[in-house]
Amino acid sequence: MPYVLDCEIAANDEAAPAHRRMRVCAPQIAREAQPGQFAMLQTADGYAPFLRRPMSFERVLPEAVAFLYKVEGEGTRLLAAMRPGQTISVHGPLGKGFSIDSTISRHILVAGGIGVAPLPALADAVTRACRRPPDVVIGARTKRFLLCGDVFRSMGCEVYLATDDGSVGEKGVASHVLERLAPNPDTQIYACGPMPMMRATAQIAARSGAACQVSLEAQMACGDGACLGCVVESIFENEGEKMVRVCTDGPVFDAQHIDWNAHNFAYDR
Amino acid sequence: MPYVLDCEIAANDEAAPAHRRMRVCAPQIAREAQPGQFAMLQTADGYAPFLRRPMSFERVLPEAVAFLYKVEGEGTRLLAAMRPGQTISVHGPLGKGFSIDSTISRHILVAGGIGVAPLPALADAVTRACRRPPDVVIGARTKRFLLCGDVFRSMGCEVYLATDDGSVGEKGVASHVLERLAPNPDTQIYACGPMPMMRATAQIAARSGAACQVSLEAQMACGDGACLGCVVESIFENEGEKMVRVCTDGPVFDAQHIDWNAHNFAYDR
Amino acid sequence: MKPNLEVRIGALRMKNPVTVASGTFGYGQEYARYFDIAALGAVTIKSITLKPRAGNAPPRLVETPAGILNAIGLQNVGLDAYLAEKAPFLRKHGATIIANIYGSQPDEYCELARRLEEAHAADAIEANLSCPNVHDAATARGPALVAQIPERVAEYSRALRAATKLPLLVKLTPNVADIREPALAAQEAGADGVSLINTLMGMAIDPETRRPRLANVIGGLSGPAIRPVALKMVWDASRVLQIPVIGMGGICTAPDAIQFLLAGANAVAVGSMSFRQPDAALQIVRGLADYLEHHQIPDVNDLVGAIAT
Amino acid sequence: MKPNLEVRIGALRMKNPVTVASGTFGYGQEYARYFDIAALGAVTIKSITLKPRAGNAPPRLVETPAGILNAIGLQNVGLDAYLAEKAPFLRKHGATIIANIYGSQPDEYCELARRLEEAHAADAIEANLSCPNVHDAATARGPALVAQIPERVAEYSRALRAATKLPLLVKLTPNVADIREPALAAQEAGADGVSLINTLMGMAIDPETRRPRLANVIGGLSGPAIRPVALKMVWDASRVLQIPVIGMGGICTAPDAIQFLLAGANAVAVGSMSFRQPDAALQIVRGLADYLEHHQIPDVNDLVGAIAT
Ligand SMILES: Cc1cc2nc3c(=O)[nH]c(=O)nc-3n(C[C@H](O)[C@H](O)[C@H](O)COP(=O)(O)OP(=O)(O)OC[C@H]3O[C@@H](n4cnc5c(N)ncnc54)[C@H](O)[C@@H]3O)c2cc1C
Ligand SMILES: Cc1cc2nc3c(=O)[nH]c(=O)nc-3n(C[C@H](O)[C@H](O)[C@H](O)COP(=O)(O)OP(=O)(O)OC[C@H]3O[C@@H](n4cnc5c(N)ncnc54)[C@H](O)[C@@H]3O)c2cc1C
Ligand SMILES: Cc1cc2nc3c(=O)[nH]c(=O)nc-3n(C[C@H](O)[C@H](O)[C@H](O)COP(=O)(O)O)c2cc1C
Ligand SMILES: Cc1cc2nc3c(=O)[nH]c(=O)nc-3n(C[C@H](O)[C@H](O)[C@H](O)COP(=O)(O)O)c2cc1C
Ligand code: FES
Ligand code: FES
Repeated sequence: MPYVLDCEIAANDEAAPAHRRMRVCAPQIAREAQPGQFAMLQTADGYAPFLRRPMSFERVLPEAVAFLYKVEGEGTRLLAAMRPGQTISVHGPLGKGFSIDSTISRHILVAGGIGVAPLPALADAVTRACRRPPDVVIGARTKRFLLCGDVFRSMGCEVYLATDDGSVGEKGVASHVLERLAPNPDTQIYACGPMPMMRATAQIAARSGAACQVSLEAQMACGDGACLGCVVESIFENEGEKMVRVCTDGPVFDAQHIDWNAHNFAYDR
Repeated sequence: MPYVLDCEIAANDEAAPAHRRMRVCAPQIAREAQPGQFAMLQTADGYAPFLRRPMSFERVLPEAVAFLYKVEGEGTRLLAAMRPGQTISVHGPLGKGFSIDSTISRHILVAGGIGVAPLPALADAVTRACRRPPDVVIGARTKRFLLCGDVFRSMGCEVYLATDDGSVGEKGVASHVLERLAPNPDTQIYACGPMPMMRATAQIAARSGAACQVSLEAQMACGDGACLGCVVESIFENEGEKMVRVCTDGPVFDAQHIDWNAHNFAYDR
Repeated sequence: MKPNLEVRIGALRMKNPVTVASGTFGYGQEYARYFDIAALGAVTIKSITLKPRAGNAPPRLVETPAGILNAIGLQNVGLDAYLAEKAPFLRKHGATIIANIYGSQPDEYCELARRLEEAHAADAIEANLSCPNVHDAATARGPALVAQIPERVAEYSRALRAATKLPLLVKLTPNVADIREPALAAQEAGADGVSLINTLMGMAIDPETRRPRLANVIGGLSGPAIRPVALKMVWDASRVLQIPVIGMGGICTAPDAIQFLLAGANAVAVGSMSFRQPDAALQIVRGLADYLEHHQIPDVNDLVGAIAT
Repeated sequence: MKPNLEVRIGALRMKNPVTVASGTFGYGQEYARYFDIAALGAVTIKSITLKPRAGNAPPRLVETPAGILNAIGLQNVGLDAYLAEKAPFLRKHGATIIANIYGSQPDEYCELARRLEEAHAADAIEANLSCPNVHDAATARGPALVAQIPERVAEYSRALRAATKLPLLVKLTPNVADIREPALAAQEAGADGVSLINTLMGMAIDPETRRPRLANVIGGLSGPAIRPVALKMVWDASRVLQIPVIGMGGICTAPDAIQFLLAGANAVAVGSMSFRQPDAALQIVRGLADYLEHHQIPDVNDLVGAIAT
């Protein structure tokens, strides 16, 4: 059940240039939050920005949750200016998170850019469910923006890196590394990142017969399934089923259910 | 010359319940600020509130200025939440301040409620110009809201108090106390407070032949004389002169120039 | 003494004057997780059409200062699914239902109204004649929405009036020169009330990609940004109408709702604010009751049109 | 290579496409304390009338979410004082002047235009046919502003066209069902451009006193709140017009201004934002130049209407 709570900020520190990590005390939310779910954070007391901002749970701790976020625009700039001790209104947990099938033997997490945000919580859960840490592929523009590598390594994950400029790891994108890891029908891929990277990942999964869950983003208003603002096109052709809501039908979807061709990449940032 | 500067907040502390004092480092502004002038403070990075909030200089210090403010609505609530070390955009000094005629022998400052805010700076200046601290009458609803008494006493002012409930000083309003102080043609009164109190003060001054300057308030947009939003009605009947701007023609006016009958008290808070 | 909160919109009784705006509260289910939706005066549902609709391509939303632009394009489950799945949920929870409907012809509106009435799946009908986001609304020169043309408002309202005995509300657009004209047209055609306002047409562009932010190019503006515009239209319309007005547009708090009542609205709807604060409408019901008690006003209807001018 | 910023509105040359909105920049003097006002494409002055006007009773301003409601009521110094005191200041500082004028009859507009032209006290005329705050604009049933009635827009524009050789801009109201109608009427009557938009009519009430927040009851809404509405109207109008559009409404930053250019405005005006940031218009000129350089666009005119749809 989602809550709307005023929570105390415990920490809000830089994680990389223009990337920060905020930890908020939220025992009820922490009790229920699942990897891949998210919360809507209110960024201002006044009405500009009016809408809350969706943020995935990076970690779910005993009494707290952590968010890892990129400073993009007005809302995240305001988040970045908040200080420990201040309160923030948190609405969550929301959405459908990742599902973990422990009968599958290989689990690979693939992240592009800030898409890494929900994966530490997922790696935790996979490790617990499968009694083995998953493999993780992290892609970023350049070394400075590679996030969470240490976090995954400390969980015992095998971590593969890729950067656009080759400043660390493989030169190229995360999906190339994934291909090299040779997923097969007994592999579960979990991906989060820019749409082109997720489409490429979905194609690799389809070709190799691996299962693939993707966590999508969309502009959201309610987070509750009410406004129908956050939809993406699914493969279902029926008028009533065509548009699926990222906030409640997702944000995690089976990659096979998304109509990757319908997606209009011209609108992605 | 007014500046628009990002200034560091040096302090922002409670002065009374729902009243605070903010000190900001602003050397250029402090160098030019005159008692009775004000600054427009930006209260939010986002556009709600969109407009800056006018605040009088309570004190003009060597490198800083202080504001004394009452938490009224959204803007002042946001001011109240700011912390030392943060920056605030300050636009000022603005307006026409008090003028001090040192040939007049008696100077009486009269404050109602938060109207006391500009008077410490004025008391300082009167003391310097006349080589004698002025008398000060402070009125408030009740004892807890009586502000700056100690500040004036420490300057050597004679301080007279009045509260609506008689919890300290005389029971009644500041203008009653003023009347008892028997102003005469060799008295300069300076008043700031709610409009009914200022009208009463203006009448006492008129009857007694004392000079009287009042510092008025009005909803402001620009603070620069451009929007014509902040006007009050003067006694001048010419269409082009009837409406005077609180921001640039004032906020300090000769009480005789204000048309107290035209003022619509129904709109005062 | 507890003040009376009940209001009537024609034959519709609302236990308090607070409903939600169509399209901002789903079919009630989404928000029943947060509070008892029967505590509202009514639940106004997302516009339904005869057949399910997929709506417009994404992106459908963009935020603007103190507002939201949306171009959902009336995605909805369609009448059959509403009757089978949504109405029973609302009935089970004891909600009073204002069923908002959309059609491309008077006939479609009438069929929707008739079938809703037959199935007892609505306590009132709200005819959305003012959605800026559907392409039936052609964009040639000249006004494009039914609600922009008083004669068409009259035509649609008359047809609906003949088709149903349910209380009939007509929802109008602010994109007109004078809101009194379509409002009077609705009244003369037999509507029991008008709902003011739908979203204002608007647009936003991404300077970097040069593309419109919405795939639909234009959208409807809602949220606190439009509140002053909505309030003015409620004031204008209510002074010439004999029938009630449901006021909406940027209502976020009880003081906002009270402004609309004072301006002449008999009830109010909370829209975009539910996105920010899921129980906003309930908080407004409570705030309204507190206001009445504090000011010792025995009946909320005493506030209606009680602006002091 | 420095990109070209110069634009033309009919015979008016502006060194860049950024002016200020009438009534938000006084007569330039107020802001000359902050920056060189000749660095703007033009200075648009507060509406002047033949005789000085005291304007409406206070309170005249109230803030709303991301916006301002104003009911100044055209307080101004009058033509004579403008010619004697204000124009010489603007000329001395080298500003290009767009003189915004208001009258209650076509005759008054024509006399204002003629005398401004004679005195070389304007480089262009902007006829304000759309002020919501003056009581000449009666409030009986039916639209009340000249700019709400295309035939009257044509009549006023034709008269002005005959009266002056100066570039003629006609300023329109957003309170219409279809902005293209008055815009085309202005064009057909010989205007050199249209200015879009004036404020949206709005209202606010104090729930505690039950009084309207403005003594005038209603006012005009400006500021970022209305930006999406303004942008949509600029887009609508510019696609059917042959003459230029000056876009305004909530422009605060260079990216905002670029949105208007992309939507089809040939120039933009910065209004309420100057209240918050006195040098906002200058910052927008700079931001625009940076954007062009960064995107290697040689001429600002290449942006006009260049939305990708
Ligand atoms: C389910 C979900 C989970 C997310 N988790 C995270 C996370 O853990 N960490 C993180 O850094 N970001 C996350 N995001 C993205 C994050 O919500 C946006 O970056 C944020 O809302 C931008 O707000 P802003 O005010 O700073 O930027 P704005 O000024 O609003 O926008 C800046 C840019 O971001 C785009 N944008 C704005 N909101 C969204 C949105 N909701 N989704 C996609 N793009 C958007 C805008 O179109 C614009 O291009 C998530 C988004 C969703 C939908
Ligand atoms: C020249 C000048 C100097 C001032 N100096 C001080 C000062 O030193 N200390 C202090 O506490 N206050 C001062 N004020 C008043 C102060 O500006 C307002 O209290 C403040 O703007 C309220 O902002 P808000 O957002 O908190 O309240 P809002 O929510 O904006 O308003 C709360 C109430 O205050 C009224 N109000 C809002 N703005 C103003 C305004 N500019 N003038 C008068 N009433 C207003 C509103 O109508 C409303 O009734 C001064 C005002 C002026 C014009
Ligand atoms: C996301 C969204 C979807 C909407 N869908 C509908 C709809 O289906 N039918 C309708 O009549 N109005 C619809 N509206 C308009 C609202 O009912 C309401 O008239 C408008 O949003 C103004 O109220 P607000 O400012 O409180 O949101 C929608 C508004 C939003 C924001
Ligand atoms: C305080 C104020 C005064 C205004 N006075 C005038 C005026 O005298 N003549 C006019 O044509 N427009 C006037 N306007 C309208 C503006 O020129 C502009 O059209 C409108 O404010 C929208 O732009 P903005 O949102 O950037 O402010 C005024 C606006 C404001 C806020
Ligand atoms: S954000 Fe409203 S339906 Fe998804
Ligand atoms: S605040 Fe704009 S003229 Fe005074």
